[in-house]
Amino acid sequence: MAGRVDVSWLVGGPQGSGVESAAGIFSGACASMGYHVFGKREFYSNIKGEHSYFVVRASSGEVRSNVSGADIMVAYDTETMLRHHADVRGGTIIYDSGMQKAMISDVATMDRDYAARLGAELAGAGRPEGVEGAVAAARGAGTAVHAVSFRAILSSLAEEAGNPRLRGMTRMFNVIGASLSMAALGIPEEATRAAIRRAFAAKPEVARLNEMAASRAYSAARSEVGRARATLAPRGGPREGTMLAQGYHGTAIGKIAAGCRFQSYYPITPASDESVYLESHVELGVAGSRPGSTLVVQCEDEISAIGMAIGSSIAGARSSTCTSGPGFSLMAECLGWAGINEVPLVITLYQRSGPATGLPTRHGQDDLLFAVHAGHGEFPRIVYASGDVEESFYDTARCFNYADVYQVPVIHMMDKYLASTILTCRRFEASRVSIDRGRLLTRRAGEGYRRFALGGDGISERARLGVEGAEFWCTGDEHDEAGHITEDPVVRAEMMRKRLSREGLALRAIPDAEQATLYGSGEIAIVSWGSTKGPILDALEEVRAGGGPEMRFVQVKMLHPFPASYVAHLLEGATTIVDVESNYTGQLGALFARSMGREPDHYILKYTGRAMTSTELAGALRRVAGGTAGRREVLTYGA
Amino acid sequence: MAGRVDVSWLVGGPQGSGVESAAGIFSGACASMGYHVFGKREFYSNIKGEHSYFVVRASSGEVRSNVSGADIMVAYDTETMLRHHADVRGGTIIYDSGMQKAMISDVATMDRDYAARLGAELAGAGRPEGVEGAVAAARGAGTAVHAVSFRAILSSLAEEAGNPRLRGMTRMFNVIGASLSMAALGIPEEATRAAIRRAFAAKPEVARLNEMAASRAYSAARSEVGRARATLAPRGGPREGTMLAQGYHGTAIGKIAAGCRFQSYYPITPASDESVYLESHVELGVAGSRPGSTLVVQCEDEISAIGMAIGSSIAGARSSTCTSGPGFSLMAECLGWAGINEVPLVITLYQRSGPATGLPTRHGQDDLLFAVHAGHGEFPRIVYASGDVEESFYDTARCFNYADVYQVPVIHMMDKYLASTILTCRRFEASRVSIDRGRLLTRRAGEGYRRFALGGDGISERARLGVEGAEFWCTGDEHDEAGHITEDPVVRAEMMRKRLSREGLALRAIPDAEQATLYGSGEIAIVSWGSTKGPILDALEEVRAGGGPEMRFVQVKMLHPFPASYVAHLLEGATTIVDVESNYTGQLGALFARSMGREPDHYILKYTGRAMTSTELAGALRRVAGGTAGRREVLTYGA
Amino acid sequence: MAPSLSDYKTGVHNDWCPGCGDFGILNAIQMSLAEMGVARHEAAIFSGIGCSGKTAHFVNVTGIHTLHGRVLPFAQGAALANPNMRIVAVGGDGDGLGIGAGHFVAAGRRNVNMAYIIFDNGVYGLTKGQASPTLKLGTKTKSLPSPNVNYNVNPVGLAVTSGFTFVARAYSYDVRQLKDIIKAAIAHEGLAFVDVLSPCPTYNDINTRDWYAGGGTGGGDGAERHSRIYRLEDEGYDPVVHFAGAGELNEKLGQALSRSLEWGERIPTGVFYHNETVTPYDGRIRDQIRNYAENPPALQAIESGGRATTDVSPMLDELAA
Amino acid sequence: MAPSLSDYKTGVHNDWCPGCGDFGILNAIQMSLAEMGVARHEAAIFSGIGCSGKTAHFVNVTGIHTLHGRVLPFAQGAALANPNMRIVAVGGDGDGLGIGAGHFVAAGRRNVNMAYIIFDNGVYGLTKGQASPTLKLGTKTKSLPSPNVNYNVNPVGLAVTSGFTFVARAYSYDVRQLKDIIKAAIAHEGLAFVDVLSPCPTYNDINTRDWYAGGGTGGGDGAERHSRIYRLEDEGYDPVVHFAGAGELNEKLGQALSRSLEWGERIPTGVFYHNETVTPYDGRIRDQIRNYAENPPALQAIESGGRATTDVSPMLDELAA
Ligand SMILES: Cc1ncc(C[n+]2csc(CCOP(=O)(O)OP(=O)(O)O)c2C)c(N)n1
Ligand SMILES: Cc1ncc(C[n+]2csc(CCOP(=O)(O)OP(=O)(O)O)c2C)c(N)n1
Ligand code: SF4
Ligand code: SF4
Ligand SMILES: [Mg+2]
Ligand SMILES: [Mg+2]
Repeated sequence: MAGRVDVSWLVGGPQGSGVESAAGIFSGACASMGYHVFGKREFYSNIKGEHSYFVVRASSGEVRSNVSGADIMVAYDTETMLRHHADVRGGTIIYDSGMQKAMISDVATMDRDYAARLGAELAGAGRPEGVEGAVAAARGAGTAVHAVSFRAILSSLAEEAGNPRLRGMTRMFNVIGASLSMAALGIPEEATRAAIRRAFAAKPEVARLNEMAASRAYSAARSEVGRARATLAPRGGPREGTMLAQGYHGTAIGKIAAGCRFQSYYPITPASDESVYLESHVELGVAGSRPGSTLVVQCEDEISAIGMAIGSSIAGARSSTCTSGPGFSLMAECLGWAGINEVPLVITLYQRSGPATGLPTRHGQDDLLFAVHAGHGEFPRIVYASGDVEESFYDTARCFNYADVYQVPVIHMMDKYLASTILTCRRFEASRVSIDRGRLLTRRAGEGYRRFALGGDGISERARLGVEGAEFWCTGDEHDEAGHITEDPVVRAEMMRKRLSREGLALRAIPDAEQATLYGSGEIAIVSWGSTKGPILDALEEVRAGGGPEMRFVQVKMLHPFPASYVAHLLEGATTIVDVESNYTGQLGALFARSMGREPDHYILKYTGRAMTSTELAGALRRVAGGTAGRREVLTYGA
Repeated sequence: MAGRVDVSWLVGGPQGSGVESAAGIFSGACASMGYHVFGKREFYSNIKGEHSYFVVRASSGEVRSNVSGADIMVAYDTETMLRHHADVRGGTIIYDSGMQKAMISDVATMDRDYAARLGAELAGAGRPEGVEGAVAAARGAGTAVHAVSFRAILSSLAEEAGNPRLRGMTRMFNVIGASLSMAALGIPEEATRAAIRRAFAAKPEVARLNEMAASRAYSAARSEVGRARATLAPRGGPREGTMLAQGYHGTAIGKIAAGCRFQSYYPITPASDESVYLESHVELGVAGSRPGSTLVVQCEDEISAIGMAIGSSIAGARSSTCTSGPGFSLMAECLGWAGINEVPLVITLYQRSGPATGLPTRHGQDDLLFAVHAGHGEFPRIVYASGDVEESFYDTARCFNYADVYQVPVIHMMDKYLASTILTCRRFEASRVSIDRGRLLTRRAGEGYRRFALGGDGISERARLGVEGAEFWCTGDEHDEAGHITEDPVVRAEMMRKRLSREGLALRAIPDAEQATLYGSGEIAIVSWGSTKGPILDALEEVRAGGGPEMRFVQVKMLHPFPASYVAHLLEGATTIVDVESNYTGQLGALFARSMGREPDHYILKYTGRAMTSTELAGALRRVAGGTAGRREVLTYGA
Repeated sequence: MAPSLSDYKTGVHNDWCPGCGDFGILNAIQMSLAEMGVARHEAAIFSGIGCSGKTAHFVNVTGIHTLHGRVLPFAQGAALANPNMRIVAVGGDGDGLGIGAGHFVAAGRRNVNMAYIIFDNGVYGLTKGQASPTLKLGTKTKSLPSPNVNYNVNPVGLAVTSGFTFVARAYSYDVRQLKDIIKAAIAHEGLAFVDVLSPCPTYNDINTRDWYAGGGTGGGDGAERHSRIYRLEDEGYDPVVHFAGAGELNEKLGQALSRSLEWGERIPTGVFYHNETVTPYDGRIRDQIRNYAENPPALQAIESGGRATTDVSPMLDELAA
Repeated sequence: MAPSLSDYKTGVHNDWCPGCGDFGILNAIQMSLAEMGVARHEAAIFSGIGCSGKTAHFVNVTGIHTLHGRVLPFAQGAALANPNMRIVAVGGDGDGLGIGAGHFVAAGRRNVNMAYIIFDNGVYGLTKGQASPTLKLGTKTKSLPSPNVNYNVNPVGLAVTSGFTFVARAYSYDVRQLKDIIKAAIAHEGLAFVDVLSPCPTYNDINTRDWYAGGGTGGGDGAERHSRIYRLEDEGYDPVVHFAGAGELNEKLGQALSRSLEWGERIPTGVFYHNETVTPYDGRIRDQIRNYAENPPALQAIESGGRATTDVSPMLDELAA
């Protein structure tokens, strides 16, 4: 990674104060310059005031995760300064000089336990328990710390604009902060201003003011900050075919492309962003046909959401719902109904930290075993997980195909980490999306149509509502071929076989490459699923670059039915199996042990609600390689 | 088993026609004579008219299951005759001669597929597709078949009673049928009449009439039937300390004894019998205290049922809810709330065949993995299964102790087979019920009470509502020691450890004997859970009696956390592991494979909605012993 | 050839108890479809779980027998995905007003174009006679160990309060009126609700057919007893909201609520409330999706030769770096 | 020493948005408890999930912050297990009338002795401003991509129809009236409901404090605008049902429903309906359990020295072979 430019930028502030815009502007500017960008947002379950921050990594090479620590931080509120100063070891901090005298006790929003630990730490080092202590500590760690008066910049802006009311517009602090740091990083002013214009495209007046503020900040930076230690020199401009996407764009646009025409949902973090996106892109162009549309229905609860999606699927539309753990818990019963009635359905499950309400805006991968087992009784299903945003676009279309072809509910596992990232990736290629509706009957059937006909490969023809001569019945009770209730033990057994054999069928028919992916090689093998992919790939590079061994990584995408023999094939010759997951119990490990006849040797787990950084993961992997790792390696980085 | 008397008796008729009373009378008479009794009921999800039947086994030795086939059957409706004639190979059938001309096509209630198979079978043997064909087939199989005119008996009764209206009282057919068969079996008339008096204790007039009917039936039997091949000779009278219980009595009376004082429920088969029992035994005597009571609340749905039980548990009452699969599916979210808030709670889960509505009145053990994984996120729980009704009484009290001591929700697995059995068992000994409420705080706490205090063994003091100085907070969000919301990553990790460490603690502290039970010895080892216990124990005896090998049986009672090392200990030296379960996928097998590093070698499974008989199970075990068994042996006996 | 009544009957054995009121409702539904000439493939019955839930198997149009309490979400999903179908939802009083009450309230707010019929017998039939939400406080039917401790829900009142735009009550033994009401409900543009009083002779020994017919009313021996049931229309009751606007609306809602509270000696049937001044959900959607009716979700083309045909480039362009 | 207002405040940081109407409700709850002199350990606040759900952490009595939509089951369970506690349930309009509407209807039927307060802001606050069930049809707040397609639920109407026996509406910026109503609700024997109009300045830019204060009413520039809110009591409105029996009941229910429909120019607050002629649930239970109040489930002795003390021999004797 020599010669590689790689800068981690951190911005924090109270929720609702524009942290996101700041990150958007920074990311936009970097992307437009041709850098790879990867950022993630941390925030409280709160609307205004609690601490929120964004760490964005910009690099000349591919980036797929965050690292521990930051190269440059901009803090326009006290809490950010207090919480994150230690993240910037040896880098650059720019903070608003207005907070200089603030103490920990002035920050009402900080978790009490957190505040207590921080206070003890500063006090222990003999430093004041406030911003001054933080500044001293940072300097002690070799960080360049610059106090800049954000208010002075605002005042000069107010003067320039001839509008004294601007003096009080502290919500421009975010743009000022971003611009200060961007100036320090050597990002051309015009790149920053262009990014601002894009961010506020809908409000030209706001854009103009913010551009002016940026300009003033650039001047201030020149005189008061100078050049940061890390820099982002101009590059050749945006890379061809690159998008700057948010995490939920993958599944949202994936649904549109896959022909999902009905989405029912009940609001829940971090799932509703997807539905809100669909709601604002309702009317659709369709090649060779009249305009299409996605009907998005906000329901009274998640039971209704899945119930409506099932009703719509029976009517013939590709249908979906999108939720998070609490909502998914409520869907368990209806899921079984879809199972016994062989209804295609895609449930996009954006996981967050549970149980119960848990940490509603924090990351977790703790719903895997629940997704595999949700709902009483036994019925076929597919559980499928995407590793990153780009994958999630193509996977969404696959999930709909699996649902239609195997006539089963498909649970598409996503998570909060994926949802709240912003990143550059290749433009999705809709032309690569194929659609297979399986045995969907839209025209008059022959005589004696039977929805649940036995025989063949266990997949019967599925009529949609409204097809003449193809009336049918469904029931959550055990049923005969026509769909009428039966309690006959022989038919029962046949129907159980018909339904559950579909899992084996899917396992055999779905291409191996869609079930699991192998990266790298080596005797130490990581098995993992979902959004740990980015941190793992980056950590593997880091280990190798640091002189550590080459390792292999098996990303399991189809979690249920579990592709045991293909995974075994990919693991041939591996001596050490390391399970990596963002949960407490090692849920993939349990599936692995059940199917593979052996447990993983090590578990690298994290359950603080924060996603893994490649740095801490690389550390744990080095311990595994060095033989010093325990059976459970627990990661904890991040505020 | 030489010298052992062992008679299987079958009665069938339309739902609502008194099949249950007939079985109650037969069982009562047998029990009062000193026989061991074990019977189970099969019925449709229907109120009136569909086919229902009862098979009761009476024996001089202990009986814990049904066998395939029956020694004597009494049929007062056509469907019973048609469906069950082949069950009585070489025994005795008594049927109402009024149905002689009836054809399969006259029976509207029969599942179409069943009727088709039966018709084909009779036709294939060149027999009429109706009762006459069935009679011929039975005779062909060596069965003694007696047609008796039930109507004639009714007429003579009407005459005797001087009440011509009695001629039309066909609902006395059940008592007539039962009495005919009991006479044929050599049961003294007085034993039958005493059983009738008990059955109709609340309605003396009805009892009197039925006694008269029994008497006429006894006369008719003497002249028209004679002695059946099998007989139940008089014995010494009821065995000391024996009860004739129904399946749900174990958990219902267990709850009363355990001090459960709040039960919320929503009606569902086969769970509601328990609640209805509690509702009719509301006021309770309590030694050394004023009268107690169980408050039973019928809720608007199962979400409310579990929510109320949680609220009541927080208030300080031992609280419970009782449900079946569909209801349990709806409880998943609240279960997680109880988990994160360390609320003691017992959920009695009477399983039936799923998925969805499934076979609502039929047996299944298909909710195990769901019980273990229900609810998003990760939280501690105990899943515990009883093997028979007697166990279920003591286990219920254990479950409440586990809940209180470990401050976790406990799911007590029962099933439809257990629920709808009638059996003799030892009188429950309330004196053996110990109560441990764990760290429940009912008096003023010291200063600074913190409900979720960290440290120690991970179990903190739990105040009930209303304790001065011990106000507390609960939240489904991650929380600090006081119970207030926190998003601090360090506290989060500590709380996860606090909660989940409780599973390991329970595993270590609960006596091995409560976690699993070993029966017998041998290289072939059966592992199973729940209500298969009876069939397994009986099958093991049968295999041995037939000259087959001695086998061992490990009954796993605590399913989660899984007692891997104790089970491994009990399995030492076993060369072949056989998993026995009433489901399709072998769910215990999955838990076993995950925890034990190996899969069972064979699965004996049944998923027709009918419980295993010891006969068919013994057959499969013989195949295992003989090396001819497949990996999956699927059982199918029973209509 | 116009379909006849028998075309709407399946051969599935009906296992309701003899004398069950539900038979009348089933007949009325079949007659309604036949008289309206609804093509079999253009209708679907959705049902909940309970004795009443089996209805979906007895009517010979597509039948979707859903889960306990969930009939409305399933049915609305289908109705929204293909508004050209005639959707009739049916279910028990426990199903719709106990476990399903939340969906009931929400459905009223949505006003999707379909009809919903509740088989109101005051008990949970299929689970052996527990009190249903419509059973009156203090009533002790033979299957209850002690008198009902819950106040009853008022189905008609709840429906009007929740925004249903056609609200009626009928009696399962007055099949003619019932059928007329069901036809009007199906024809109604928006969400129609019909509460059908339906005796359960097996478990509800209080509100029996005889009781509705006047049992317990009238004088002593020989005195003529009068039916408890009367028809709103016979008293000149006008359920229709003629003008959009608060004044008449309030009055019509008020009279519906007030009439719905009558019980005991005089029980009104008929249409309580009928409001076509409220745009149904599909009309509201048309503001967002102009061709919703012509090209609804269930019928849209989404692929050609196995390749996706939806144009996502506008969305991707928005995101170009 | 009588507790003071500050005793009812926890030190937990309140992270509601500046200007959120919920602050007024929180204050009123704390003031009510203080003025009524409710001992801290004898009260418990149960809350749902939403901005409003955090209330349980701000009041210094036991606080149980439950799940989204489930506050009523949890609270009723506690109230039933220990009827000596003062139970106050609180939550959002989405919580109580969207996902929780089924429990709302059922709770009315039960009439358990407790109070329930809904923080009615027309939006789903904590999930970023989607339409809540009380938002009016066609309203487009700034956080909605298109106008609301659902009719609004009528909380007061729903409560009276569902059997709540005390039903009121208040406004979070009229803390004095609000407090008096909350006190009356807590004191009420049976289930009391208070719908509190509570502006959400962050997401609901339609029903703002200014709007309630009359914004948009009155004449043009300079003309005096009048508050939209008026008090029922100021118009001599009598919410009380004085006699058990249908006549007055009907009238009082009808007037409550009719007033609850007023909206826009004139929005009534105060007690809409107050009926103490209905026995609360605990009274109904006493027919089955004579000493229920003295020895409720949560306080019963069940063991002595670790051994069970309940006498099950009567049940076992029933089963003796
Ligand atoms: C989630 C769930 N809970 C409980 C049941 C059991 N159950 C089946 S039918 C029924 C009630 C039926 O009553 P109602 O809805 O009034 O219908 P009816 O039988 O009276 O027509 C119940 C509770 C179920 N199927 N699913
Ligand atoms: C089962 C479930 N679904 C969704 C959510 C997400 N959620 C949290 S708060 C909320 C709505 C809050 O709105 P409201 O009840 O009106 O309360 P407010 O925030 O406006 O006070 C939702 C949908 C959840 N926590 N649980
Ligand atoms: S139980 Fe009642 S509702 Fe059900 S079929 Fe029988 S009579 Fe009808
Ligand atoms: S989002 Fe609205 S309801 Fe929530 S705290 Fe902010 S202002 Fe209050
Ligand atoms: Mg009913
Ligand atoms: Mg709200």
